[in-house]
Amino acid sequence: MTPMSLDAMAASVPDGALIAMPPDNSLPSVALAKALIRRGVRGLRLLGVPVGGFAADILIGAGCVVEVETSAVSLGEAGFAPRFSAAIRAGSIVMRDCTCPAVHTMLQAAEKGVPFMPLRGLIGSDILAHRPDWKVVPNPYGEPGDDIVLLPAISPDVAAFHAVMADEAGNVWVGRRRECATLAHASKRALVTVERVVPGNFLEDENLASGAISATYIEAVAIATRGARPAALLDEYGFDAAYVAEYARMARSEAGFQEWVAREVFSQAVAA
Amino acid sequence: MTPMSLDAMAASVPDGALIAMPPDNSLPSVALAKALIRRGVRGLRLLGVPVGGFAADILIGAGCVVEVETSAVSLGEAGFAPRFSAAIRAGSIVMRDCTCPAVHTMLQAAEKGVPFMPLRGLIGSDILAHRPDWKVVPNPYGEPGDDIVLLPAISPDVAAFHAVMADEAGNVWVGRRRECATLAHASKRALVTVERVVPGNFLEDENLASGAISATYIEAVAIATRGARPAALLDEYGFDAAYVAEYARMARSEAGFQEWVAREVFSQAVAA
Amino acid sequence: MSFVLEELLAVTIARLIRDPAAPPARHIAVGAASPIPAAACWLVAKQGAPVRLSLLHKRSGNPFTEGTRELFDLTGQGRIDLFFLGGGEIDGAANLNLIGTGEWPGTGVRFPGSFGSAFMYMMTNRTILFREEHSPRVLVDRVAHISAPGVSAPGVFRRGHAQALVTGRCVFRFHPERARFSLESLHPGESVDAIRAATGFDFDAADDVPQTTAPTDAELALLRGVVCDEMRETYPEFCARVFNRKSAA
Amino acid sequence: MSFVLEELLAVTIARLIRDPAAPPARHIAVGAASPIPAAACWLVAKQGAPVRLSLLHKRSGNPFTEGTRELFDLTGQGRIDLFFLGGGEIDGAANLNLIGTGEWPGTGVRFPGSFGSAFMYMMTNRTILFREEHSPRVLVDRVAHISAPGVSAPGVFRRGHAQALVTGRCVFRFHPERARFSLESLHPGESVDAIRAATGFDFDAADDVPQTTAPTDAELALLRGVVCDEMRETYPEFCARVFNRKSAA
Repeated sequence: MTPMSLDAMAASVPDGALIAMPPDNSLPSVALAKALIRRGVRGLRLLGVPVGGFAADILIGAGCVVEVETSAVSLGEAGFAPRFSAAIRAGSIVMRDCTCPAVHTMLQAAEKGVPFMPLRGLIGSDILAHRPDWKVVPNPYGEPGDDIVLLPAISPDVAAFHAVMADEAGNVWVGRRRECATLAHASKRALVTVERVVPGNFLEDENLASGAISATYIEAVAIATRGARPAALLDEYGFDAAYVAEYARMARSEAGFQEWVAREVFSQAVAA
Repeated sequence: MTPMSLDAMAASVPDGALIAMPPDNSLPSVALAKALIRRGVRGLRLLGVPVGGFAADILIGAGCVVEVETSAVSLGEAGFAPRFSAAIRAGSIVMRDCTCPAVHTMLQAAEKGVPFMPLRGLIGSDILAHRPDWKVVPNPYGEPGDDIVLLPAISPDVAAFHAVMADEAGNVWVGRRRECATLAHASKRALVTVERVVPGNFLEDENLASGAISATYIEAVAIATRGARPAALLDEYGFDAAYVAEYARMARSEAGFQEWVAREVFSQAVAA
Repeated sequence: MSFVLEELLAVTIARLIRDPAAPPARHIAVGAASPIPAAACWLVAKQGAPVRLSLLHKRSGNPFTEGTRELFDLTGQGRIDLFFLGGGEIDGAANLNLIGTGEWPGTGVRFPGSFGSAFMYMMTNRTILFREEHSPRVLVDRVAHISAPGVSAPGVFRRGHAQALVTGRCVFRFHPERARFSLESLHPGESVDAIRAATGFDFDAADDVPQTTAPTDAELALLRGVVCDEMRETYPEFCARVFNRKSAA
Repeated sequence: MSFVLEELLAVTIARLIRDPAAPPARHIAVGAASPIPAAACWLVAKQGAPVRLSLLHKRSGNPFTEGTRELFDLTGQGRIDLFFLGGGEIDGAANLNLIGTGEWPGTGVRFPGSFGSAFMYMMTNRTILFREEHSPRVLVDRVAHISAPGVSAPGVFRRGHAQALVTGRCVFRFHPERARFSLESLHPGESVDAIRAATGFDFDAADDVPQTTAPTDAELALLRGVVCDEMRETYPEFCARVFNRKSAA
């Protein structure tokens, strides 16, 4: 397995792709999000797995996104996601509200190769009322009146996340963050940034195998040191709350966001 | 977490329980199967996850089982499972033929708390024709004529398997054998034999966490050294082909099986 | 011993958790950004109750080995006895709005989103609603959008409902059979009239509504000691502010 | 160079795998107890084809990190291009019986069971059927029970069919559009008449059926060398018997 460059990875994501990304507690590739902004990608449809975080907000702010399907976009302790909120207010993105287990379920359906899966709950929620693609049917194993929601399989064009490491065979290691595995299984292409590439093969090591995602699902790997920053990466590094708080403050205004992007995304020193 | 004795664990399995077990390549607790024979359990309904192996055959041979739901019962390289074959011939067990992904799917439905899940394939198979509990419905996301099979959730009364180790918190470690995790999640009670109990907490260790099953699903742990034998246990020990071959030879006849059970299950030296 | 509002709220929630009339709380899940409910859960645990806590955003020793899906699977299995929810708006029928105000999808004020509420509220055995801000802006007659419904039609699969709504000013008990709140207790300095004025929904109140029971010295000692110890990794700012314990990091 | 039947079969299957008229075989899964198909796959890989092999029962370095479910999920996703199946009975419409003979569930001879065949046969892009025993007992006019159907009704979701049936005596090509086999080649010493006599189902045969192409020296060298090296851990007895290579263990 030969890693590609981060910029080549970003260039491989076509305008208009349905791209799925995990949030800040779950191995986002903020490095790839920044590279996508630098590449000037447009028209992305963004799927939060199951919510969006910092990376989602900067992609929305940079005008890369036309549609968001997610259960929330949030900066966590730093509060509301400012560019997401502004885009909803301006009506500049299509928002498809979801609920966390529904995102997992739609990806699991794609993982399993079935056209839909059922999910409990949801009945009586306006989220359901705004999802014509979700169907309510009588539970064929239930009593009369026991309706259940069916959700369609979703197969993202691109899955993007940041793993701790890749091995020589192209397997990547995400530890207990198995939502990244489901996402890779369900997606047409998985693009993974990593801290490092290590010798050997995780699948040959009983301790590492269960936290690995097989290379069969991984289209490309790029090395991006500290590529999850400001998000945390398992036991490798912690959450950079100050960085996110500064972003949240600056990105309250469009001008402040542009200043932040120029400094943190486009400046050579940071991009290198 | 205080381990219980293997005999106390066997005593906790009531007659008539629906007990689910993995086959020889997937961490069966042969030690618990032998303890169940010694306890004289009766009326078990056995679910092979997704097939049955050595442990299933000895439980059937010992008269512990009234019903088997599985995609196969086989001794692998050692050939047909002799006591299973004899029981089918004699009509002494109810056989519910299944197909491997259907077993996984029915357990995943229970894991997810939904009453059913769909599965592709199966249409045109006589397995489907003999499963009135499996329903064929039009795919609500498909074209006319695109039928799909729905399978009901199955929640075993008891999940039984052999893990490498347990920790002080009662978590158990099965490595890449994640079907044991799905099984534990789906079952009402998970009874786990282990090689050893180790200090600490697997969930605090990024390398071990992804191969662990949380104690929240584990009702009880018993230490059974070499408890998977003659099956292999990950990188701990290999498959004992000679032991299984001898069993396959002796168990061709009822008398031979009884001789084998007396020696290998009931003799004190082996039971200790 | 004197106490701050956060300590009163944590102790009050802990008493609701232990309520012998409610279904047992053997396994409680606590979501992100919930330091007061987390403190209440740790208090219950440190008081010796046999409770398992799954703190979703705990970074070291995160309870889930199957990724973020596992909480919802656990809840689907019926293994989560108690969860906490809030809302940008909460109405008198315990409907929650985590979407926003104005037209869908929140063209007035957009909230971050509904997270797992549309599932958790219906599939958990019971839910304690918690929102510190008690104002007509938050506690409305009718939510603009229902993220998660307070009650469900007959026949709809649902395991539990809101047990209570705890705010910075009072405790409401929820009655799913009539889809209404009743005023259970008043925090220090509050009156029924003041609560009525600050609440956008109608609710029931007895003639004599008791005060919310103050924390005991033993409860405060636990909160400020062993509970704070457990919480400092996940909620360093909260522990510094409320318990006056600076993080060592 | 002289060769044994197993070597001929492995080379023959390898040629079917590489068949340029068939859909590409980028990812092949090989089940338990299939040393000849496994040898064929390793041969293709060692000949330089860009193929991923997932050997289900490989103990060290097992390809699956999600347990035994992953093969079926991979296949559901359409990522498994080729799989191998056999059958206690195989009929002229490529129906497979892995259940048994006599009344359901096999009161005559009970076979071990159908494993994943009812799913894999329909969801894999193509299947090579392999059964060394070529007799009227195995190759029947109509299977007693259909574990997995050879063809499906219009509208039924199905990705692929049998490409061919390889036995110890010949190769049949399968034609799903007419649900019939045709005789593709005869192993050394066989004739069309002998095959007809040993086959319980009717099949098509050209006037001039060719011989199955013998292994080349290069193919035999790979099989006996690097292919055997790869297979010894999983199939020690097969390697000892066919390639005369004793296990070191």
